[in-house]
Amino acid sequence: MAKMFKKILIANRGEIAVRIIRACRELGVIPVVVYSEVDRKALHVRLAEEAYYIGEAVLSQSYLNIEKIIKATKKSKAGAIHPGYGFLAENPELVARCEKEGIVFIGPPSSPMEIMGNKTASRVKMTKAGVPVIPGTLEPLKNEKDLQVKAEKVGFPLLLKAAAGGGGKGLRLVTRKKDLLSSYRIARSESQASFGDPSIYIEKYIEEPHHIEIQILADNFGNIVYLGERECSIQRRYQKVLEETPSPFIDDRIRKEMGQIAVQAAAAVNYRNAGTVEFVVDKNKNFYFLEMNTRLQVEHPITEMVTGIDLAKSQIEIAAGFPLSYRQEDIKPKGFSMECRIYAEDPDNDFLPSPGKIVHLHTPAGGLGVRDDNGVYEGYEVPLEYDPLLSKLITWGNSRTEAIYRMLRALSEYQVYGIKTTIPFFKRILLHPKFFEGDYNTHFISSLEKEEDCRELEDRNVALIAAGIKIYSERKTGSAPAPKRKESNWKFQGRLQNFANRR
Amino acid sequence: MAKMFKKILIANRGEIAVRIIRACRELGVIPVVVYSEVDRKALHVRLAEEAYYIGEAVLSQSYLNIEKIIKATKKSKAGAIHPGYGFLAENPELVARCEKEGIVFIGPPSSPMEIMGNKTASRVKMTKAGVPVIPGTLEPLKNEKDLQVKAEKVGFPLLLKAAAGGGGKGLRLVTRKKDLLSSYRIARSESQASFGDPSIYIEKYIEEPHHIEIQILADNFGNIVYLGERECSIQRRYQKVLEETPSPFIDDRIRKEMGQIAVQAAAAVNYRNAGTVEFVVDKNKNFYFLEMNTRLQVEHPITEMVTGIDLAKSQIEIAAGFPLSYRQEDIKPKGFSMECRIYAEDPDNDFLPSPGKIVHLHTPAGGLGVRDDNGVYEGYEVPLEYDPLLSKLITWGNSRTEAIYRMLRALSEYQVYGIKTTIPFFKRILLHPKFFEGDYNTHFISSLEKEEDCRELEDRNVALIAAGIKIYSERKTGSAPAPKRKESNWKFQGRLQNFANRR
Amino acid sequence: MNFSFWLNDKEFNINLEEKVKNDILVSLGKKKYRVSVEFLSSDEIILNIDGKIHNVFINSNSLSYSVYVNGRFFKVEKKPDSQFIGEKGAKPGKRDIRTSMPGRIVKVCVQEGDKVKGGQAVLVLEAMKMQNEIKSPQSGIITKINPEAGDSVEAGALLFSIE
Amino acid sequence: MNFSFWLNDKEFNINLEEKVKNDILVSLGKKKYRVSVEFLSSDEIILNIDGKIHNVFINSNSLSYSVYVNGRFFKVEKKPDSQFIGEKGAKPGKRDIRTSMPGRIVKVCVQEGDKVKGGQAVLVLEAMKMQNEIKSPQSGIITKINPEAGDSVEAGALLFSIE
Repeated sequence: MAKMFKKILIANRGEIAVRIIRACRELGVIPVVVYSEVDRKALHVRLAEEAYYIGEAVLSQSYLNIEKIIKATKKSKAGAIHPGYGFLAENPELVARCEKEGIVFIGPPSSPMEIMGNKTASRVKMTKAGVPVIPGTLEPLKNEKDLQVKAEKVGFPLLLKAAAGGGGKGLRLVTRKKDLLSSYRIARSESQASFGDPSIYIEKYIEEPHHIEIQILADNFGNIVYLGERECSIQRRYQKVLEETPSPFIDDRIRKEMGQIAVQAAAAVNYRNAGTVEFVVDKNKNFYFLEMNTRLQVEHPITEMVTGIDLAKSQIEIAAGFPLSYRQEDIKPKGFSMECRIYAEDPDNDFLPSPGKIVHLHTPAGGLGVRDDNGVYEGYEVPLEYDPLLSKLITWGNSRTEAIYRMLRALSEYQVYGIKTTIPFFKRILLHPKFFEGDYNTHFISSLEKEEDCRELEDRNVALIAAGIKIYSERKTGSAPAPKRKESNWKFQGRLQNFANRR
Repeated sequence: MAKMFKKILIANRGEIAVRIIRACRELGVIPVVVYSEVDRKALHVRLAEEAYYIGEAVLSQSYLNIEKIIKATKKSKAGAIHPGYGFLAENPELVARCEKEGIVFIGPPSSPMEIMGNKTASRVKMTKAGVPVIPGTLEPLKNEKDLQVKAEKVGFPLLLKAAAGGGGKGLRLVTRKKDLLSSYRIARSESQASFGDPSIYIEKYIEEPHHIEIQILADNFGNIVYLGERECSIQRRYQKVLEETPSPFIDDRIRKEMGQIAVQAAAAVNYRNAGTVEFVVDKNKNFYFLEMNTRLQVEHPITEMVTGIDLAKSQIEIAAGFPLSYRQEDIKPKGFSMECRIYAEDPDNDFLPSPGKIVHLHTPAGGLGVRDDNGVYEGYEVPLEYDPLLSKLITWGNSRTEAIYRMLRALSEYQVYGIKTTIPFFKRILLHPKFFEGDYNTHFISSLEKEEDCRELEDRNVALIAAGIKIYSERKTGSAPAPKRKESNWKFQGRLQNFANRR
Repeated sequence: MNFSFWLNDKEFNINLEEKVKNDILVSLGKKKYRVSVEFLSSDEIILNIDGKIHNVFINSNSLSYSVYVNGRFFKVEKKPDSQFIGEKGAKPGKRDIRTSMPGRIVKVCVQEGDKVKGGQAVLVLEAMKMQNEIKSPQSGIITKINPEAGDSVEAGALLFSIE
Repeated sequence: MNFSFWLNDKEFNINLEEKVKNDILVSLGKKKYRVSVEFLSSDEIILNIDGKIHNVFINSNSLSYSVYVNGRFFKVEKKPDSQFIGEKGAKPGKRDIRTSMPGRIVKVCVQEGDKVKGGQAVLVLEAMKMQNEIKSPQSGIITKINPEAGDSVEAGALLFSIE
């Protein structure tokens, strides 16, 4: 019989650990966290009910160490582990360990996780289940003749990809038949040089692609629902930067089709708990299965904002054995939502990481439709060792325009002083005419030019006036320079700036 | 033709000024604020685009000074004034001044404001418009015979009220006919002694009353809509403490009836902009007009949370001459919302005000369905001179239970150190079985006993351990006591505590 | 190290023994706690007591510690009698009531020489736009009332004395 | 009072004249501003410049001010040449490139003695789980490369010199 857990151990850190702590508290569950040496003062520790130290900052010694996580779970007598995203979230070994120890893993069983974690296996499985995958060859090309035959079948433009590859090595875009053979030979030799394996396969090249994903929830009683899509085409170096729902690109018919296919994909692997089916959508709105993320996504809040369904709580309820309390027809998304990922990076200097102390923090989560899922606080020192995601700023609006203006308002209020953040970068995206009209694909950010900002001159004068005021007040009061503790950080920042200016 | 303002002057302070700043920014309007001497460092000043100093803390010298407000408006070239709530929000003189100066007042015209500001005039007007008012006599009783006749007509129990009165003086509850005459005589002599006027009138006594109000919006084109009700029966000394929507007390039929009557009331006085019609509802769900608040209410956010309509923005749009963009049938409230008013008061000591410096602040506005409309920041010194409202904490849930648990989570996370707040008080309300079941009326808080808190002993031990750690670390490092600046505040707090303990 | 504290007139003995840096064994009465300590500033501490997290704000003056734990306030005294700050040479039973808040005296409810009961209102003080009754902490005779109605008073000002 | 500052190699002269307390007339170049000042702490200032509000965070060291204005960062120099912290006795045209962040050297792309162009990658440094190319600020010859691939470097450590 379904019974809510008494305690849950959260095997993560940062904003997602904070998110899960909140879900636990709203369910009357005691949230237990673990922390590494550099996370002794982290927000997830401060907000938890119980916290266990698990070792050095090095991931293998703490957040990626399955034995230490299991040990802390047992010590705290937690009945379940929530892995968040990243770290051990998609590690079937942890799931297997949990199954062995009688601990509930809040996520799918190990079998669907394994299938979806394997690119080839999932492609084969999805093809069998009637889920469209990107056309191409599943096996490496046998020879140059095989190449000609298969390429003809897939059609141009196409991609030649290294079977062992990654990172663009051994990758060639072929737009015309007459370039096929020469490109194949170059790809092979590159692949051989980079990976010691010349195997190449073909994939259809998707023009003006969109990354659109479908959120699903599956309980233990065979009920699977989809909760609408998320448009994730605003990416930088294959990292999502800003997500929105609904997608301005697709219509209700495609939306429903994608939702149903996503449910089909989940059913084919006996999926359970929350998951996301990622699709690439071409300019003609044909969509192809890309992969399934077998966990909560960073961008889950925008789905929560339009559906009113708390995904983190749903995950816990499903894992505790409760059936879904709503059916597909009960899920009626309302309004528009978007999320900006605020990173400790300097957008004016090639997104150079910017760790350090947050000397002043003002967050804007007041007024209607603004939500700030952050993992930091004023005085917190953002560590060098982990992902630089500081916060996810989320807005909701009755219209897409309202959501955008609300985001601009919230961003203008958001102040993180002491380190650099990506906040100014989002203003450039949101005010771009193409974005504003919802007319963009995954190429958007790379084509984004740095625009002139008319406020920069005004702010520069303010900075000069402030410097004048500062030195004036010091002369007048004869006060010493600011305290050591802070200065060291500022010196650090000064150096960072020096450094950045030179590049 | 409707045209959005370029600038709006906000004639208020605290959280409501911040709320309106945000509405302005989302509409692309420049927010201009005014501030008094003690508000030089206030949050509304920090978040504004422009700010004008208007004088000493004394209200007549600043926030209540119409001439200074008008002068600042002209100096800043703002096209409109938003009065917030309180201060000049319901002052027809300011409205008249604005009309004369060609400044748009964001609120109703002076005529409906004047009618609704007069208790007798509004009762008469509403009666004529077919709006039910509390049965009783509109005129003072002529003599003891008149008393007998009118009392018979109204029925028992009834209230005898001083016509000139207020504050409970000259007020008598009469439950039986045989007490009528003696009560009348006492009421007369009390009224004479207190107000120099013995006039008494009769009002029906409402048993187990609920305070339920209806939000309306009226544009300049004759469109008036209602946006559901707010249950405001959780009151302390006639001050609202916690509000929720929908009311757990009324049903859809009454809800619709009250909404339509509220629209009728607004139409009867040619109302425009946002307004709230307050009703008292008896135990049999009969409802009577109490008064109309001709401004934005403190508790407006809960209506925003369920309707998705931004009331502060709607006010500005209406004032700028835009028609309502939705009709009655488009307004479909979804889910449940409640608001806790967090005051700088000590709930354990008779709600003694607790001004002073906020040395640490953690607000909980992350996760789904939590909103924190506050007017403070870490390091801010809450002034003695103004209303002690620090923040309005608002939650939304798919069910009332979810909204309650979410509120409990948010409250448990909300940390305001340095001053006392009403945060612990809300935990007592929310966890009370009567509140949890939605079975309460305006007598709820006065009947609320202070319950034992099982965590108090544990926290006491933590306090003792902390004191031990503190002295230990001071001895070990030989460090001096904390800096003067902070200590002075803590000394202040220590005295306050001393004082409070004695009472 | 051993220390004694008073809280609500009750004495508590506490012993601290540092095992490794910031990891301290604490004995409080008969109970033992394993405490891990993180100072965020001189006032702000994260205490991990047997795995359980407490965010503590603590500040001291010469007489006591003001401690906020999980949103609750405690005053931990360094000496048993510091709770009552009597005037110098105060007779036992005599108390001077001071205001903790600046404000304005709206009303004086009794006169010097009047007999009052514990809990009876003596003055009404207005602060933050609210009127607060200042009550007598004990039964006795009001020997002195300092301010008059309409006076503004500073924090710490003597309001009245009772004996 | 008169002061001179440098920002992006440009000199600015500023004059301040206090009218009443915290109300200052500022001349910057040919423009005059009326500035009202509220210090929230030694670093944090609310500036009201001709009615317009700016939340400023400012901190100084011996060479410069680090200023955040409306979320934007500026480095205001006290001296014209402080932008380049050359080694003592450094020849003109010689620059030492130091790291602002601690991290790990993933790769060294060039060798000592190599000719590089401005903007060309010299090293790859990993910090916050991201790899960052450290580029040469100017064209020239790499006279020294300090760390090797795999080395951990502290903030401020010399990475390479170019001439």
